[in-house]
Amino acid sequence: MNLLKVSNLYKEYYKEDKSSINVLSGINFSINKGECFVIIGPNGSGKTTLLRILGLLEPPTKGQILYYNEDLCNISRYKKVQYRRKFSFVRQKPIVRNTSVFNNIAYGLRVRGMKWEEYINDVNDIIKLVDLKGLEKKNARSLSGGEMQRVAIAMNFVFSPDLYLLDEVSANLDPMNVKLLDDFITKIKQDKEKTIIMSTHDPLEAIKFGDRIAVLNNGQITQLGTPNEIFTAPKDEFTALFVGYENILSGTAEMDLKSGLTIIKINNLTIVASEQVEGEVKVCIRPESIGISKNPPSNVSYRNNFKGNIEDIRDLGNTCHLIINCQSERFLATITKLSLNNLELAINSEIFINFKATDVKIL
Amino acid sequence: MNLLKVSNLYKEYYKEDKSSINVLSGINFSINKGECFVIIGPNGSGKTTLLRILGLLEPPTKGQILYYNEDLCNISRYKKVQYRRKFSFVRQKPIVRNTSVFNNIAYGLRVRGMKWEEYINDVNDIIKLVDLKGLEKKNARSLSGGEMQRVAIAMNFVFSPDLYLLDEVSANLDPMNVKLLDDFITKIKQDKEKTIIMSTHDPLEAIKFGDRIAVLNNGQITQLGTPNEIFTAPKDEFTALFVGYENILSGTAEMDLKSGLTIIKINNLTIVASEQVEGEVKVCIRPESIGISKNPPSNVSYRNNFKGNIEDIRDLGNTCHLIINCQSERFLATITKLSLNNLELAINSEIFINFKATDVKIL
Amino acid sequence: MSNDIIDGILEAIRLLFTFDRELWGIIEVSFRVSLTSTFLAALVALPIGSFIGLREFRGKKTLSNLINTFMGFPPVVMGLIIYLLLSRSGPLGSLGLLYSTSAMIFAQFFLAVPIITGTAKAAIESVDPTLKETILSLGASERQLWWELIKDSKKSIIAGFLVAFGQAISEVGAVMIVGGNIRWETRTFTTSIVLNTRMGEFGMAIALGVLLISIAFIVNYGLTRLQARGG
Amino acid sequence: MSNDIIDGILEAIRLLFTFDRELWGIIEVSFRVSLTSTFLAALVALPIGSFIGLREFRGKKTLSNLINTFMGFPPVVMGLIIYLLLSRSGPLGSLGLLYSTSAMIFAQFFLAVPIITGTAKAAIESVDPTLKETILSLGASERQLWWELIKDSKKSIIAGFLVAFGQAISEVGAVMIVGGNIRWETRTFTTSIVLNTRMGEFGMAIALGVLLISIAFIVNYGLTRLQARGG
Amino acid sequence: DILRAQDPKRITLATTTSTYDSGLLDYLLPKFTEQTGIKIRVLSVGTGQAIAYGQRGDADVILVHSRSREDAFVNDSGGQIPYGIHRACVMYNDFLIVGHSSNPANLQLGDNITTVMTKLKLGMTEGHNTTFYSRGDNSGTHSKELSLWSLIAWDPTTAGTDYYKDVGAGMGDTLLITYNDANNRGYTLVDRGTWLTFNDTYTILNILAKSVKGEDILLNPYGVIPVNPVLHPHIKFVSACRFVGFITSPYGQALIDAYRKNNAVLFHACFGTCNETHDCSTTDDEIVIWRPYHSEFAGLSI
Ligand SMILES: Nc1ncnc2c1ncn2[C@@H]1O[C@H](COP(=O)(O)OP(=O)(O)OP(=O)(O)O)[C@@H](O)[C@H]1O
Ligand SMILES: Nc1ncnc2c1ncn2[C@@H]1O[C@H](COP(=O)(O)OP(=O)(O)OP(=O)(O)O)[C@@H](O)[C@H]1O
Ligand SMILES: [Mg+2]
Ligand SMILES: [Mg+2]
Repeated sequence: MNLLKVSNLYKEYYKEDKSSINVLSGINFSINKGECFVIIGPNGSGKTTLLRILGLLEPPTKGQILYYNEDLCNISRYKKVQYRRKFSFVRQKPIVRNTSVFNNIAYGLRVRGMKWEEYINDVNDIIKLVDLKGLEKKNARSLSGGEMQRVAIAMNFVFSPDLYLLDEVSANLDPMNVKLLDDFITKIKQDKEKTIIMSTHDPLEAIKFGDRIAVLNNGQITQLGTPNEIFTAPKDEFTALFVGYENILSGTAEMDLKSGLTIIKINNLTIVASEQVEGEVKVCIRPESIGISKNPPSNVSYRNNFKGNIEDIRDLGNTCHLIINCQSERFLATITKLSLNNLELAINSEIFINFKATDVKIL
Repeated sequence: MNLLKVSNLYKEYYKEDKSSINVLSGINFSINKGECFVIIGPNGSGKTTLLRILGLLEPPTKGQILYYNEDLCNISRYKKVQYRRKFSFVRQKPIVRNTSVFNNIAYGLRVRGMKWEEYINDVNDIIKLVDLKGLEKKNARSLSGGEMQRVAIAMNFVFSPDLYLLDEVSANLDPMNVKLLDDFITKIKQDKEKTIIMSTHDPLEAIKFGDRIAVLNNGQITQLGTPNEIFTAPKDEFTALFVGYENILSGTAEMDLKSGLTIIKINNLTIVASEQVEGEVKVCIRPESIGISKNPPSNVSYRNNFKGNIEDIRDLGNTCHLIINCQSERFLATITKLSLNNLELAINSEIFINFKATDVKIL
Repeated sequence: MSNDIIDGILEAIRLLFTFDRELWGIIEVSFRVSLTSTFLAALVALPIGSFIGLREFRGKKTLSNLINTFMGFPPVVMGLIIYLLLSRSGPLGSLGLLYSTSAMIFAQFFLAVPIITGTAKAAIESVDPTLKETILSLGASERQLWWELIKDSKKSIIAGFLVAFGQAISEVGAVMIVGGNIRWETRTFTTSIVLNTRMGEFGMAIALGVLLISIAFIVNYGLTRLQARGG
Repeated sequence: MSNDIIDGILEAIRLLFTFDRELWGIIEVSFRVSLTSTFLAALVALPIGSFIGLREFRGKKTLSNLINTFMGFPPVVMGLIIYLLLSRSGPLGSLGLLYSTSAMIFAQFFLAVPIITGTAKAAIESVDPTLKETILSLGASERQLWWELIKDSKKSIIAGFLVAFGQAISEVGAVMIVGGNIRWETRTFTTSIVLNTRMGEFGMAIALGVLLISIAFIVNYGLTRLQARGG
Repeated sequence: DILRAQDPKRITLATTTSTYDSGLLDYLLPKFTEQTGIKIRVLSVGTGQAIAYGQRGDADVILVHSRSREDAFVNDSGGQIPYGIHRACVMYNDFLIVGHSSNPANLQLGDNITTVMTKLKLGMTEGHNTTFYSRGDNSGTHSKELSLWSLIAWDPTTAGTDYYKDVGAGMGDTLLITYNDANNRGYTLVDRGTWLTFNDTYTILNILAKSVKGEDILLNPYGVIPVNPVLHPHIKFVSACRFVGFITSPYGQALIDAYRKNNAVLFHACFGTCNETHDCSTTDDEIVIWRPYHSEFAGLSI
C-alpha cells in the first residue's frame, strides 16, 4: 500500500491583476513507506509549493492527497493538526521563534504535551548532534545563517515525525555540517517506518539519498524514476544539466540508414550518435566523456573527433576544466591535473577531442 | 596601493545576560583593486558579520577599515551613503522590497537619481540576463527562493558598483542559474576596476573565483593565501575538510630518524607520513589518494598498506564512495564504477587499501 | 493668566503632598475604573481581535472596517447608550447600577473593546506569515499558534492596551453621564477637571491635569519596564 | 424607554434627509476641524515619529515613554491649556482666535500629534531590520530609506491616522472649551450631543451619535478602499 | 451596589449646575445627613437633563429653576400620571445682565428691563457694537432670557443678527465666553449665584442691569420636587420627602439665608413667602403638605 498518493494536484496563485498562474498542474505520484523521494527542478518550478501543500500549510486549488487512504485536503482543522504532528517541514529559508535555541528546539515536543522532564534529554541530545552546544541559551534570531538552519533541522527532527519534508535543507551549511546532515538522513533512511520527501539543487544529494527522483519543471513532473534512470536518461535540458551533461548543443538530426547511427549537424560540426532520432534535437555530452589528445587519434573506436583550440583552463584542485573551441562550438572537458601536465596543455594549444557515439545523449 | 585595508577589526555582540561574545577578533587583511577575495569558514565563524561591516551596515566595535586611505568607520552619515553607493551587498538570505520585480531592480538606480528613461534599458537588460523575463511585473515577495536570489543579484549588479560583497550568493540557485552567476562573476573579474569579496561554502566556487582565500574560524583569520596554498596546505580541520581531505584521523606522531619519515600511531594502525612532526596530530588523507586492491600489493612504492573490510558502498553516479574499516578505523575512498565492477567489490569484501606517505597531510 | 500653568503644577505638588483625602479618592476611583475596564476589555478583546487576525473568513473586511469605526466611537454617545440601558426605565434598570463605578467600568469597557480588538488584530496580522507556518508545521494546534503569535507581537498588543488605558483615563463624556460625577463616589480626574473648569478654578483644573498625566507617565513607565524585562 | 436608541436611529435618518441646514453646518464644522487637525498633525508627526523610529540615540527610551504618555493626554486638560494660551489674558490672546474653528484645530492638532507620532514610530520600528539594511546597501540615503519604510508600513501608519481622526471627531472636552459650542460657528457633532444631553434630549443626542459613526464608517471605508488600491 | 442603591439611607438629587457649583449644596447637605443619616448623591447637570432624570426615575428628587417646566413636571397633562408631586418653592435669587465695562450698549443700572432689552437689541441690530451671548440650552436661564426678549416682541434667534451668539453651554462657560469677547462688547444674562462665584475672576465684567424695585421679572425661583413613586416604585419617596421637609423647614431656610460666598448672599429662602416677593405661586396646599415634615428639624438652629 502507498503511504501517500497525490492525484491530479493543481495550485493556482493570483497575480496582482487577478489573472492566475498555475504553479502546479496535474501532479500525480505515490510514495511508499520508508522511501526517500527527492524532488529536483529549476528555480520557480514549484518544489517549495508542493512541499508546503503536502505539509498541510496551504490548500491545493484542486486534487487529492491520500495519506493512508484519507484525503488530507478535506479534513477538519483539528485533524489537520493531528496530521501535521506526524509530519515535519524544514523550510528553505528557516525562521525561528523569538526565544532561545533550547526553547525553539523543545517547542515541537511541548506542543505535543510533553513536560520539561520528559523532553529535556531529547532536546539536549539533538543539540549535541547538530553541534549547537554552547548556543542553547542564545536567542535563535541572532544566529548565523547556517546555525539557524541547524536549529530548524533540530526543531523538526526532535519529535521524530513519520514523514520528513525537507526543502533545500543543506543550503547554507558548511561542509562539516553537510556531512553531519548526511549522517542524520542516512540514519532516518535506515528506519523503514520513516519516509522522506526532499527537494535539492545538489545532484550528489539526490543520488546519495533518493530512492526515486521526481523532476519538476514548470509545475509538472516531467520525469520520475530511480536515480539511475534519471541520471542515465535525462529527458529535458534541466535534468541533463543537473545530472552533469554539461555540454548541451542544438542541431538537426538525420538517420544514416547504412550505419544505423544518427548524424547531427551543429553549424559546422557533425556529431555521430548511437540513439536513433530525427529532426531538431539537443545533444548532451558529459565533460568526463570527452577525451583529449595532442595528435589526431589513431584509434578509430571514437566516432567523434574534432580539432580545437584551448580557450581557457580552470583549475579545480586535482582536476581541471578545459574550454575547447571546435569550429566555434565550445566544449567543456574535464581532465586530471596529471594529464594536463603530461600533455603540456596551455591556453591556445591546438588539440583533438574525441568521444564515443554511445556517449552522446539526445534529448 | 591597497583598495581596502582592514586592521585590527573587532566585533562584539551582547548576549541576553549582557555578557559579550567576540564574533570577530583582530581581523587584518588588505585587498587590491581588481581582486576577488573569497572568505570561507564554518557556520557562525563571522563571515556575514565581516561582510556587513565592510558594507557599512554595522559599525565594528573596534578597528579600522581604510578604503583608498579613508577610514570608513569614522565618517559622517552623508559620506557613508556615498560609500555605500560604491558598494553592493548581496545578502545570504535576500529580502526584497514589497513591489514589482522591475521596481526592485530599478531601485538602486533610482536612489542614485536616475530617471525612468535612463534606467529602463539597463534594468530590462539585467532582467533578461538573470532570466526573470516575464516575472518583472510580479510582486517580488511572492517569488520562489531561487527567483528571489536572482532578483537580489540583479538589484545589486545593475548599478555596477566598484566593490561587490557577495554572501553565499549561489545558495538556493539551481545548476542552470549557478552557471549564469558564474558567467556574471567571470565577467566582473575581467573588469580590473571591480573588486569582489565573497563568502561561500562551495570549494569549487572558492577555487574558481578566488584570487586569494581567507579562512575565517571563530572570528579569526586562520589562513590566508592563494587557492593553491590553501588547498595544498590546509592549516586546520575545517579547511582540510573544506578542500577535500575527508579522512581526518587523530594520533601521536614520532619521528623515525633512520628513514626521515614520521610514524603516526592511530590506535592499532601505524601510518607513515613524509612531513616531519611530533606529538598529538591530526592526519588527513584525500579519498582520491587511497588505492584499492584485492590482493596484498606487490608494488612497494606505497608506504601505507592496510587490510580492511568494505562496510558500505555509496553510488555517486560514475564514481562511488567506499567505506572501509581497517582495524576499526574507517576510511573513505573514491573509486570509479568501472573499477568497482572490475574488482567485483561488494559490501563485506576483504580488500587492501594503500596510500603514499606524501599523500598524508599532517595538521 | 499664562502662569496658571506653573501655578497649576505647584498646586499639583502641594495637593499630592498634603494627602488630600478627596484627591486620593479621586485617584483611586480613576485608576480603579480605568484599569478594571481596560483589563476586562483586554480579556474579551484580545481573543476576539487575535482570532480575527488569525483566520480568514468571508466578511472579514467589513468587520475590520466596523472595528476601525468603533475605535472612534464617541464616548458621549457610548455614555448615553449605557445610561439608557441602565436607567431605571431602561432594560437593565432594575440592577440599579447607574451612578456607580460599575456603570463607569461598563461604559469604558465598551469603549476599550474596539481599540484593543483593532490593535490586537493588526498586531497578529503583521506577524510574518512564514513564522505562522513554521509554528504550525511544528505541530502546534490553533490555540498554541495563537498563543505564540500573541507572545511574538506582545509589544504592539501592549501598545494597544496602553492606548485604550490612556483613552479610558482621560475620557470624560461617558463617565460623566453614567457615573454622575458624584463626590466621594464616582468623581474621577477628568470629571473633576471639568467641574473645576466650569467653576472657573483653572488652577485647580490644571493641577489635576498635571497630576493625571504624571501618574499616567509613571504607570506607563512601569509597564514599559515590565515589558522590557519580559522580552 | 430603551427604544430611545431605535428612535434615535430613525431620527438620525429623518434628520439627514430633511437636509437640516444646522445639521449640515455641524457636519461641515466637525469634519473640517477634525480632518484639518489630523492632517496637519500628520504633516508634523509623521516625520518626527518615523525619525525617532529610524534612528538610535540616547534618551530614546524616555522619549518613547513620553510619547506614549502623551498619547493619552486628557483632552480636557489640552483644551484648558490652549484656552489659557488663547484667552484674552493669555500670551496669544491678542490673536483673537478663541471660540473659532482655528482654536479647535489647534487643540486637536496637539492631541493628534502624539498619537500619530507614536504609531508612526512603532510602525517604522516593526519593519524587518534586514529590509532596512537591504535598502541602505542599495545606496539609499537616509531620506530615501525613510520614504521606503513609510511606504512599507503604510498600513499601520494609516491605522494610526485613523485612530487619531477617530479620536478627534469623537472628542468633546477640548473642542468644547476652546470652541465654545457656538451655534452656526463652532458647534460640532460631539458638542451638539453634549448640549442635547444637557437639555435632556437624549433621543436627539443618540441620533447625532448614530449619524456621526455612520459618517465615520463611510470615511473609514473610503480610506480603506484607497489604501487597498494603493497597496 | 444593588443593595446600596436601594438603601433608603441614600437618595439621589438631580439639580442644575448653578446650585451645586455655587457650593450651596456642599454646605447644606452634610447638615441634612447629620440630622437624618440619609446621604444625598448630587447630580449636577443641565436643567433639561435634571428633569429628564426625574422623569425616567433616575433621581429621587430634583431641584431646578424653570417654572414652566416644573409645572409641566407636576401636571397630569391629559390624565397622565404626573412625574413629580408636590412642588415646593425653596429659594430665589435674581438674574443680572453683565457685560464689559466699556458698555457699548450704554445700559444704566436704573433702566427698567424693557429699556435694557431694547438697548441691547439696538446695539445688536443697528449699532453693531453689542454682542449678546445666550445660553441656548433650554435651561431656566435660557427660558428666562427668551421671555425677556419677548417683552420687546423680538426674537433674536430668527432675527438673523450675527451679534447674537447661541453658545449652547452652561452658565459658567457662557460667562467665560462673554468675558473673552475679543472686542470688549459682550453681554449676557446670568443668575446671581453664578455671578458671585465668578465675579472676582472676571474683573472686567460688570453688572450693567439688574432688577429694579417693583419689577420681579428678573427673579429666579428654585423649586424642589420629589419624583412620583406611583410612576417609579423604586423611588425612595419618604427619604426624598424628608429632604424637602429639611430645606423648607425654618432650619433649612435659615441655613440658606446664612450661606455666603465671597461675603455675598447668593440665595434668599422663600418657602411660603414667595408669593409676597414675586409671582411664584405657592399654594397653601403645598405649605400644608410640607409642614409635617418640618417637625424633624424643629428646634435646630445654625
Ligand atoms: N545580532 C547578533 N546578536 C548576537 N549574536 C550574533 C548576532 N549576529 C550574529 N551573531 C553571532 O555571531 C556569530 C557569527 O555570525 P555570522 O552570521 O557572521 O556567521 P557566518 O560566518 O556568516 O555563518 P553562516 O555560514 O552560518 O552564515 C554567530 O555565532 C552568531 O550567532
Ligand atoms: N504567494 C505566491 N503568490 C504568487 N506566486 C507565487 C507565490 N508563491 C510562489 N509563487 C510562484 O510560484 C512559483 C513556484 O514557486 P516555488 O517556491 O514553489 O518554487 P521552487 O521550485 O521552490 O523554487 P526555488 O528552487 O527557487 O526554491 C514561482 O514562480 C513563484 O514565483
Ligand atoms: Mg523553493
Ligand atoms: Mg553567514
